[in-house]
Amino acid sequence: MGGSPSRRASFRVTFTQECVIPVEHERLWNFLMDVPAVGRCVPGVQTIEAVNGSVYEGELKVHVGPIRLALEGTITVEEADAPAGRARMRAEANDRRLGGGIRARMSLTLSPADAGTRVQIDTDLAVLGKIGEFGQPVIKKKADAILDEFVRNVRSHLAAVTP
Amino acid sequence: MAHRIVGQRFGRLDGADKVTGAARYSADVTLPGMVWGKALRSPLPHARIVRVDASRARALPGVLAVLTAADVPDLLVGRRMFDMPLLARDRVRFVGEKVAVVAALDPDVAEEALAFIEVEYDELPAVFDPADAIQPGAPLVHENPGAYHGAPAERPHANVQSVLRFKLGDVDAGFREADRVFEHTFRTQLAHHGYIEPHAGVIALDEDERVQVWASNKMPYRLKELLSHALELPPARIRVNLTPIGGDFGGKGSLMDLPLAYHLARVTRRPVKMVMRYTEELMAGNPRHPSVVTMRTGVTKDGRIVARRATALYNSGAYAAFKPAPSVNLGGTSMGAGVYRIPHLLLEGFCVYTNTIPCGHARSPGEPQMLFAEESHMDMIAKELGLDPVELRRRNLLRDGDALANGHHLEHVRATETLDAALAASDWAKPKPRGVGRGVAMGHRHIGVGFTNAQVRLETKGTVTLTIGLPDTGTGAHLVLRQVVAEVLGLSIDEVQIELATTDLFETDSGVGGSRVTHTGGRAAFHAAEKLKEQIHAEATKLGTPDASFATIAQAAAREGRTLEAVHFYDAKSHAAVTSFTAQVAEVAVDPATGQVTVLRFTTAHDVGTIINPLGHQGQIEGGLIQGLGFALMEELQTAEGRISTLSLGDFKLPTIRDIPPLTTVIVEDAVGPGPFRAKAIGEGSISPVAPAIANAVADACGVRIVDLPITAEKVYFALQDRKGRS
Amino acid sequence: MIRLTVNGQAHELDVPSYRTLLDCLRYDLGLTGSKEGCGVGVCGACTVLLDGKMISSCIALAVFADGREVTTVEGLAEDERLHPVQQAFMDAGGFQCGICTPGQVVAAKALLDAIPHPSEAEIKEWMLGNLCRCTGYYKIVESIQAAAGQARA
Amino acid sequence: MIAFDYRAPRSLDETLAILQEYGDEARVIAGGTALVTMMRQRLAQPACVVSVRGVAGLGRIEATNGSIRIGALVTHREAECSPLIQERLPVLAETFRRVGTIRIRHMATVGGALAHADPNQDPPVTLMALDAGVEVQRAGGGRELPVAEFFRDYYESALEPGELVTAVTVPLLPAATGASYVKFLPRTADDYATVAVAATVTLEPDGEHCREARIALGSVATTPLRERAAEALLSGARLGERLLKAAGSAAKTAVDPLDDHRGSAAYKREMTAVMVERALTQAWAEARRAARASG
Repeated sequence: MGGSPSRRASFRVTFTQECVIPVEHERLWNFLMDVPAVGRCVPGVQTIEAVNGSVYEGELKVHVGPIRLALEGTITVEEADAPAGRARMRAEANDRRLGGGIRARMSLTLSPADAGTRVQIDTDLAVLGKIGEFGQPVIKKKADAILDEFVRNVRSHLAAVTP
Repeated sequence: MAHRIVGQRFGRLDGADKVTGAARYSADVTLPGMVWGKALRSPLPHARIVRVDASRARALPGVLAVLTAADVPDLLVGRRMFDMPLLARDRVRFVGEKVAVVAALDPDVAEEALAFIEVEYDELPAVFDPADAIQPGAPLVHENPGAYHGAPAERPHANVQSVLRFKLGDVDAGFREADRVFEHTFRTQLAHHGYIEPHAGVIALDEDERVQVWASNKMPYRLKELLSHALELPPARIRVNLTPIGGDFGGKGSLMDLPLAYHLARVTRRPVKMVMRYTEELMAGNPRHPSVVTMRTGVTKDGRIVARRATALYNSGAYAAFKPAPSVNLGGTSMGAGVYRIPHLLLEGFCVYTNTIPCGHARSPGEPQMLFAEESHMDMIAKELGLDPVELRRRNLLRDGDALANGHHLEHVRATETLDAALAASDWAKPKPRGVGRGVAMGHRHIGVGFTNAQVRLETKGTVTLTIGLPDTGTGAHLVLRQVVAEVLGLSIDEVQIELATTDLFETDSGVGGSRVTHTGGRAAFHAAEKLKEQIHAEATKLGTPDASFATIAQAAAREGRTLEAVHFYDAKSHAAVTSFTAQVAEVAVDPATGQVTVLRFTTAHDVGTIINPLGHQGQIEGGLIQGLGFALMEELQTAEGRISTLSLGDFKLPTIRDIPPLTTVIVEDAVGPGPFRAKAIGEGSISPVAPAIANAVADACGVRIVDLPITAEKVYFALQDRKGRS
Repeated sequence: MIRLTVNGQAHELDVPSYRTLLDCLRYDLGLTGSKEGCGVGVCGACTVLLDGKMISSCIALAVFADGREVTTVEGLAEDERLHPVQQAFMDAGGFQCGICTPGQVVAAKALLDAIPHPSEAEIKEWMLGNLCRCTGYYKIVESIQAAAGQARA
Repeated sequence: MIAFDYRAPRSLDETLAILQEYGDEARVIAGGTALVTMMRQRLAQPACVVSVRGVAGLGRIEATNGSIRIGALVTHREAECSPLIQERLPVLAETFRRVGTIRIRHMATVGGALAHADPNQDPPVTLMALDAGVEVQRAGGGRELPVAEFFRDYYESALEPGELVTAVTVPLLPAATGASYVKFLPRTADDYATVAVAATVTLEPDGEHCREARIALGSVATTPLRERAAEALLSGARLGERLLKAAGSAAKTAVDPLDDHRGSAAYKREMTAVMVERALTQAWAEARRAARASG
């Protein structure tokens, strides 16, 4: 039977990003749980503020050529298991002008590595409504790029504050 | 019998309005004060609606009304099984389901307003694949579908809408008689009809509070009934005005947005127009069901089929509402038997609920799916048996007196003649170059049944007006009916005019669909014309001038205040004992470097009755065939997790004028149909065997068997690579 | 305020910036012959001639046509006499449902204006952008060939 | 669509002034096929749309020393039918002919196709293989950059807010050079390419060795790509079927296609190899013909 494994364009994008940050587990964990600080490592984030202990509100702007997204929404920390180094978050954001938005589930896993701590970020992103209807391949590529830059920013941020 | 008018090649005499742009389709109807309706659709496949806040949308300048489920009656609609709310109430069940509707002064403002409606959803587990949906513990799309009005009784799982079963003999015993048993599984894709006119409707409340309807709907009388239920109004308060329909192919028989247009009209006190964007058509029209078909066949050593079991799982999507058949299933399931005499047969079709787009009827519903499986399976069996695929078919073709899967015994069977005609015209036996293959496939299609009223009236100028409640979906049916009346009354075609009745005139009519119009409309017109002819004779006799002109006769009657007219109600309840066979041969080239399939030539042979208009008849064959070609090679609504991503005709590709192969048509005339002058049907005859003919030709050309449609270059390429890897 | 000449008749109109040429023709001027199918310039049901050249009016802004000449399907027939292309589409079965036909006949007219006796390949290249779901195109090719013959005669 | 300011300047200076005033909020419209489609889909919602259609002086096709200069407002159809382009750069005329449908080619402009930066467009691929330059103007100045450096990302070019593409300059082919454009369309004749390749091959005087080859790819990444690794394989080498095949294989490792309705990334990668080989084969045959004609 014919057909290649990933023939179809998906609305759901899953990524896994992995890197080793040269800091010990606890410092990295504490940094990563400071959602506003981490949020500022995401390119295009305009604002991010705590609503309560586990819910944050913010705005993200993304440009793809003439397409301008202004995504307003929330990030909810659903699980934060410090000893295990495992956290789960949910992000939901909408663009009111375009009609549509994104939903993402992210899970963070820290594990020991030779030169510091290994971070694995698994993201499951769904693009909905008008944005999802037309800009699919574009948005997908963009999300990948944003996540790449985010990991770079986290690294350089931690490198900068590492003594 | 020689005819004067029947059998003559008439151009589209009724088409001046269509070539000048004067024809008013539903979307062209414009009324004073009219406003525009637009729907907000769910972005999620399955979710609880937590909250809807339309206040910001309502406050926008130019917005006249925003309705949510709270503002419309809590009732369910459907064509046969009533399971669909007017607007999603507590939960959404597919991406594209309507959640709210806006009326505004212009369509752009209405669309703008949609972005201001806030809906909070709580996502629920969803199921997208019919095989997953019928597992124990699968998420339920509806809690208790058996309770819906029109729901069939048999329900092996709560996610099963309906089961359709055809049985002959004893299938288990049959398999025991077999020397060899073969089983293969096939898949067909989700595909939109591709009509160029999106669903459109205008609703206005007139001064008598009657609901005036203009809609792209091919069954005006059924529409009136369905609207009466949906709007909770007596039928007499509803009038459907017939408009031309910009392509149907099975897709234009539902209520679609009309109840919402009505509620917007009721609230705004203005006529409301709702026209779907093509994106909405592709996201939430009522496309052809995707299928997974498993074929199992028992054969004797000498290539006789003794038993067959075919099981189809149809992904019906979130609602059954779009299916019109009493079975709430697809009649094409019966095509699991193909064109063969099979003594022991069990064919089953399961329509399954999933959180995807609700599917409906499309040109020969279920048949392209079933025949792709069945006719590919035949070639695969022939290959295994070392038999020529034509020879395997010949040994099993239906003959006079054989029963179809539905138990009907056939007369005037022309299966072998039709096959022979296709083979001869396609140069089947001629040698072919490397990389070129030929494939054959066959099918048959019934002549539809239903009921139609026709009224004929003699005008004082001596012409005749035929009044009918059937819209013309583009098939040229109105011209056929004029030909029938002209033939009976000895008039020229120009002396017969057609007039479209609103739904006020007749009691009922089964409308367009299922290859019935030439038969039912034709017979109604034929008998009405016969009655009028008698009246005219009687009138002439009364006048004492048997050869008086029609004008003289009509004028004489008019002087006495009488009009000569006749009505006939024709009602065909069961199918005639004849069918129409099709045999097709595809000749293709496969590019081994890319997998690209090029159809070099195509031959289609049809066993037909009396042809009333050869031009229109040929047009049906050609149009259906190219739809079959698109289905075979390219058309696919690609989905992932219930979301369709091919949301424009830039991505969901239909064949263009440069994608059509050289075509040879062969007509095998037989002249024993139940239609007027022994006509049969043709509208659904050419579409279904195209895909298996091409699949069989691809296998012949390069040795790879594609079992899932469409046959894309990519699938053929990777299949070729797999084969290379294995050898 | 924009000025449009449509089928030889001058109009002055006040339209919002976002109005497409197609919506302007259909709703501001009542010329509903041109249809909206796909809405993204693919299907050709909205084909009109702008300064003699065929375009997709569904993806053209009305303001964009300011000061220009538009020909729609309503402008092809002269008085009561159908354009040869229109007559040929009727005679040769070049349409069924008719929804794509206004675009087809406008495109075919432009073709015969540019190439009075087109080859089959030229017809198919020119008409590539006009989708038809009813006819399978065979009779459209025949219609245009017939119209070209008629023009020759 | 939602309301926006609409401006229709008549001169280049006026246009540039408006673009400077609105900056990022302005979108230039020439033919409108791309922008209006995006606006109708509500994906693009610019505050100001500047129609440059009436701007004088941007619609010319002219021969300059050793190249053809095509004004930004020249439509695809005009470029396709231009006797100058047909005669001097037939591959470019052919490329424009392969764009969508005649209706779209009547509307879409040469400048617009570049500024839109859609990696699925045809003309940028051939312009890249022909080493064309893009002329860009802004209030108070201008610049020219190679097409190969013009595209940055999906729908994103090197254009800064306030800048306008005014022309593209395409060098004529050197002696003994052939060029080709191959558009792989496995679905319908009016589709975007699954893979597109433009190639040039310049032969040494011996007629057998390749002096220079240029390869550009479309629909296989977020931008059109110049495929230099495969070019390097050919440069200086004696041409033959196996070498062209090797160049195709080299190209397929360089691409990063998206899964979409025209094929999976895996399939597009495979087809890159096939189409590069086919484009080079054609260009080589053309080059031999050109060498024979001039020699």
